Amino acid sequence: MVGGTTALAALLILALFSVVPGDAIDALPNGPEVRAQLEAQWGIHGGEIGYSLTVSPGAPVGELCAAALTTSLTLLFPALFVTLAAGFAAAALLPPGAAAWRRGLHLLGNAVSSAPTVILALTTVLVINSGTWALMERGLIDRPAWFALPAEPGAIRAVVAIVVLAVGSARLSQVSARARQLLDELDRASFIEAVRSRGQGTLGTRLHHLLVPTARLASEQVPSCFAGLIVVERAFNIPGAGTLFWQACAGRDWPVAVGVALGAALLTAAARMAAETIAVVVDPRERELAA
Amino acid sequence: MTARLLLLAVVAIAAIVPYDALADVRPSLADEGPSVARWLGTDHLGRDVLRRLCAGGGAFFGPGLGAAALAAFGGTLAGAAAGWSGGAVAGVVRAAFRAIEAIPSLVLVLLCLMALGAGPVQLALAGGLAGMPALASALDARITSLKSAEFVLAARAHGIPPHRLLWWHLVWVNGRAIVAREALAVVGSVLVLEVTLSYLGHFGVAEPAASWGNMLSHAISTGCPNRWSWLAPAGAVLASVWATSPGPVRR
Amino acid sequence: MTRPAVLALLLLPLVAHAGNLRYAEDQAPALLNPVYGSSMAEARASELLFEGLYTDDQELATRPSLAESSELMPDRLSMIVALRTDVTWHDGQPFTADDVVFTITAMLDKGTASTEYGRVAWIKSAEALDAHRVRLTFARPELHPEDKLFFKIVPKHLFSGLPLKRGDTFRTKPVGTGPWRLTQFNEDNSVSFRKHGDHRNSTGIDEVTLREVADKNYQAKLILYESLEALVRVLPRDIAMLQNNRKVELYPYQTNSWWYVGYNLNRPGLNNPQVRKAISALVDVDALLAPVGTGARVSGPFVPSSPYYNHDVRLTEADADVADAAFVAGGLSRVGEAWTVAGKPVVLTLVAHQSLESVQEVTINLQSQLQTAGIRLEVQFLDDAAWKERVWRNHDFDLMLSQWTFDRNEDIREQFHSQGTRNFVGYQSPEVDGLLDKARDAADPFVRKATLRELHAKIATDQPMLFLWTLDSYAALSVKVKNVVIHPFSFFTFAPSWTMK
Amino acid sequence: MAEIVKNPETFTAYVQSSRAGWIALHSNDWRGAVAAGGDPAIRAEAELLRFHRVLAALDTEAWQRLGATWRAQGSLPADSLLAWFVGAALSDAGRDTEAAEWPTGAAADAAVAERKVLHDAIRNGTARLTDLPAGEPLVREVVVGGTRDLPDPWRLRTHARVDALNTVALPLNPHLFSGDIGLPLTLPERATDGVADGDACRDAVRSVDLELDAWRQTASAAANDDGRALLDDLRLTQGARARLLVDRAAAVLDTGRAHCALALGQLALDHEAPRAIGAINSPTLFAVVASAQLQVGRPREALDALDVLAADWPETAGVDETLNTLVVLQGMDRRGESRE
Repeated sequence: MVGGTTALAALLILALFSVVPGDAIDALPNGPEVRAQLEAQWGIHGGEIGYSLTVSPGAPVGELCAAALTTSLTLLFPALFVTLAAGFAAAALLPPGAAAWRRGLHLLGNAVSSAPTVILALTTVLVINSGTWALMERGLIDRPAWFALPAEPGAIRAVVAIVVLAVGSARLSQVSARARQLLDELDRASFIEAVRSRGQGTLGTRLHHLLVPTARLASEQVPSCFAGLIVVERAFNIPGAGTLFWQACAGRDWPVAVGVALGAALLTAAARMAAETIAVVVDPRERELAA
Repeated sequence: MTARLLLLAVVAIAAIVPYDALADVRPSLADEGPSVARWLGTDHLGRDVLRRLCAGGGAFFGPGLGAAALAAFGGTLAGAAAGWSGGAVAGVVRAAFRAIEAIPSLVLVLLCLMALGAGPVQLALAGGLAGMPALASALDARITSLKSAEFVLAARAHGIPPHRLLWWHLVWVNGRAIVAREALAVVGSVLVLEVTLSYLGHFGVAEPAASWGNMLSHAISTGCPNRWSWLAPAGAVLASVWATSPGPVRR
Repeated sequence: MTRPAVLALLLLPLVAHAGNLRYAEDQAPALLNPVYGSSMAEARASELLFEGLYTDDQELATRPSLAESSELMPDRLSMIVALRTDVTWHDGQPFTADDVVFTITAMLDKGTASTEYGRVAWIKSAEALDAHRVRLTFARPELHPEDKLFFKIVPKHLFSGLPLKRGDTFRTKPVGTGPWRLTQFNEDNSVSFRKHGDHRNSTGIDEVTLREVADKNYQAKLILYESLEALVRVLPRDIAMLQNNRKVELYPYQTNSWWYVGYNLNRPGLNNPQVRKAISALVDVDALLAPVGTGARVSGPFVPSSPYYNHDVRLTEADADVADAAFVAGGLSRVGEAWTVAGKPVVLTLVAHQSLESVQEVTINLQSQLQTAGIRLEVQFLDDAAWKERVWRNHDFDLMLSQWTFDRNEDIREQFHSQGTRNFVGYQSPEVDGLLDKARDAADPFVRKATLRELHAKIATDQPMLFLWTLDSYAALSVKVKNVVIHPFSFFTFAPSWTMK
Repeated sequence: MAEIVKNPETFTAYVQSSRAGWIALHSNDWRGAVAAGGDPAIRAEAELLRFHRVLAALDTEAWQRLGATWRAQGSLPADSLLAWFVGAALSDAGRDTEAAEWPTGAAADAAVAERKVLHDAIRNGTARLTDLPAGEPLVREVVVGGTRDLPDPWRLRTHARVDALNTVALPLNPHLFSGDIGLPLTLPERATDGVADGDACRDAVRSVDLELDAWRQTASAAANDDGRALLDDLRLTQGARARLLVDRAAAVLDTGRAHCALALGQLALDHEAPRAIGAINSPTLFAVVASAQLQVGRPREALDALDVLAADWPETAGVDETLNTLVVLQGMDRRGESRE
């Protein structure tokens, strides 16, 4: 199942690139020289996917993508975690008969989350910078080390980037809506009544039953999170797979672009496989289906 | 729901108003606040923010409709085929769409634009391709769940030919609400794409043409003191995203 | 290139603020090989990394740098330069006469196609007499040759041989003898330099970081937020914000730079002076300047305060009748709203470097003005590589928008001489060549001044370019940086004597 | 100035005496103020005197450096009157020791001699300043390949002498505002290294700025609305600060502390309109900056400052030509660099 998805994705991307006329290498000023150099040094010939053309000429694509993906994962996984945690928290915050202020808060959360990641990132940076600057001007706080996002690398910049990535482009509102559905189904579920009638705490069972749908929910969020990554890394000046992919597209360096796209497809497929294995391990019925 | 459609209708009508981007450049009136002649003031090149806002709607609405049509057409065909026939055909179609969904939409769009070049038609194609899987699987789920419903079995018993049953009863009567909602979501996704591409540069709508995305990046890069030069496009984007978001129950 | 990813997230990299001067550029130099330098960002970075035989002292008089002393032969056709013996390259190799000979022969070699060829064209040959003495022979008698030996010296042992190539790996791992050495090109488009341990004069600042911030507006905020210590060029509209801030010092410095729209004289139609005058008469330059900032109009290839500026030459005025008459004289005919030639409406393509300051405001404004006058203008923004190829090498454009920055000698020979290496517009005028040679060979400053003013008038009449303006330029430095003396052209020449609290 | 801000009526009454004059004086249009007469005229005369004195000193220094540099390069033409002009400028400015190195005696050229007689007549009041022909050059020498135009070496000093005649004993401080603030701008002792001296002066001004900010807060708090409007619209504090800095810069310049004078000038400059004479940027500011730049070894930057004066003050054309000849002379053998 994993192999199928990735292979198909690869086929689709490569088919796309048979459309590209000529070779991006010729767009380079010293294109012919770089091509000759590449062919001499690494014995590749035009059309090979292996080496970057314009982003860092001659560097092997695999290495570039691996390094970039590792940085991006340090943003992606925490962002996924934050999305899920905030999603379920928002859902729990809003039982069916919730008070008006809770519903208002939930509405506000949805509105903020529905903003495209671009606008959310830019506004967050603007608000944090000018707010801190105002405090500094009034002498209330002295100059924090992380100050002036996104110029200063550091943990605060990463945390803010993660939150923006987790919330932007309606990711949070989708997750909280799905979480609300799951919680409602759970409440109506018969076995919960059975457990409650036996006087035991229902939390353990609830968590047990939430595990599989949550894993599936997480795997569905991976593609949209990766798309948000491109914007967030650009807005927060973090050199990861998103920035690499963007530089490749801007410089028409299609080997690197394809490399990162395949990496993303692989990541999604791996997330789906993980969700499936959790389902098989946890849920006996799934086990018969899978066998 | 009507409020959302009303808002989109306003955007569509505003986009039709003719706007000559180059004739609107008046540097002598740069950075002016709202005035009687120009309700939202001017940007750093003296262009009327309100007129560009109206014209800017068209930059995403045109490709958005194109993408929605493409996604609806392709999605309905595939969804119906998968839902109705099941078995091998469904397997292949579903696998193909899961493959497309495996690639993040922005990555897929950027790859398409890199291969085919930037422009409204290419944006419509890429947006449509990226939006197709969601629509198809929504329709597919709907049809498979209804396939075994009594009224379908009864209709079959009455000898209604299968293709009429599929296209009229299942797809049109029961499926059109889903297709409409998903198509609307595709228009919204193309809007977000346009704003994102304009911020990233290169593949967005190139100046001097008007689009909410390049209005935003122009206001930010020139630091235009007229607040409306960035507040107006940002507000319009948020309102339109709200208008096209299909509401919480997605699948 | 393995990277401890998780660690990078948690580790709070405490950037040592005490000795780290962080300055911003619109675009990080893609290439740090002085033989191919072409942008101001590269000139400034080269000033940190490399050294020439001679350099400027704080009163802008010539003083020895890599050279120890020199002896001009009586016939003034050759000289012997004695080099310093205590200089090492950043990688520890000793600096010898071979490096000087290698640099000069490499730049003279036609295969190298160096953008700096003009600076060594006057040297006929160079030979190493011993490890630390070089003999230079000249094409013509020279009075003060040391005034022309400012070009940077590159290490011979890091190149595979002649001719040099733009793609040599040296471009990303440059090694020089300068007060700072390059530590690394960072991932987020910034470049870090560190003090070169055994450089002869100590530097007050340990580290220098070049940070690429494309958005000029954000640069001003960064120095306000003390995320930067130096800003090379402050936009006029940000001056008000920085002027009354007590943590930033504004240093006005004149960069003798002027903006222009270049016509490609090899293209049909544009080779006709009438057509060029017509287009120039369509453009309202003051309206074009308004969104960019404050500056002064120029009517020729010099800035108004220059000794060579001819104040009698009138600025081009936007005048529709003059334009119409000139177009008709140039063989164009008006059909409805558009000007046409041989039945087809006139469409011109304008190319501009994408990181040129306020490039979008100027090009859109220009498009609008020409469209209302009936000429369609298409604009293409080129990245660094495409710009070098299409403009520097192939002259593939109808119109181009750019700016030239000159040092205090304002030597426009390379731009307007028929064999000039930077004559992109393809301007061929024997009379101008004559005036350029006369000015260069003049023995009397009054004669040179008068000749170049005459040249200004001649070029203004030929209109190979529409001369636009010169902008007021300011550097902004944090008050933490003391003992600041800014070199008007290469900015960092006296940076070793700067200190940081 | 503090009490003016408190009750602006006294200020308006005071200004009514010669309204046009005050407006001209405020925007540093001294010739307009002199024409308007009354108290502003007296102040404007004082400003004109100092302005022409600074320019005269700059002119002499430019001639001296031009002659010295040319002679050092060994290509000073023997047949030219230039050497005599350098001597004339130096002796006229009273720098006799340096004038001795240059040829003196009767002017070899009739036009020059006649111009010298005219200058002496103007200076002792028998002739009028308007009799002096405005245009330059004084002498045009034919040279291989062109002509050599030598400007009038006495013009600016004559202007200064005439201003001195017109200046009456001043009833109160020439600058209404700077003196009253009573700001303690005490400049530090001269540091050995020029640049360090400039930095020290810069820090001194920065400390005064902090005090000025505080003073401005209290003043505008105490003032009523039109007092505050007065403070902000007319930018009284910035104007007073600029005048104070220019005073000190001119004084320090005479004692040879060029770096300090340059720092004070750059700090006084209103960077929002750096190339325009207005309420804050006075002509003397540009003259002082030009003179300081020349002494710091930057004649090219001195030209930038002088270029601002060219439009309104035609008498600076002569010193501008001398200076740009010096710039050209220094770059005779150099080959310039150019970048995009």
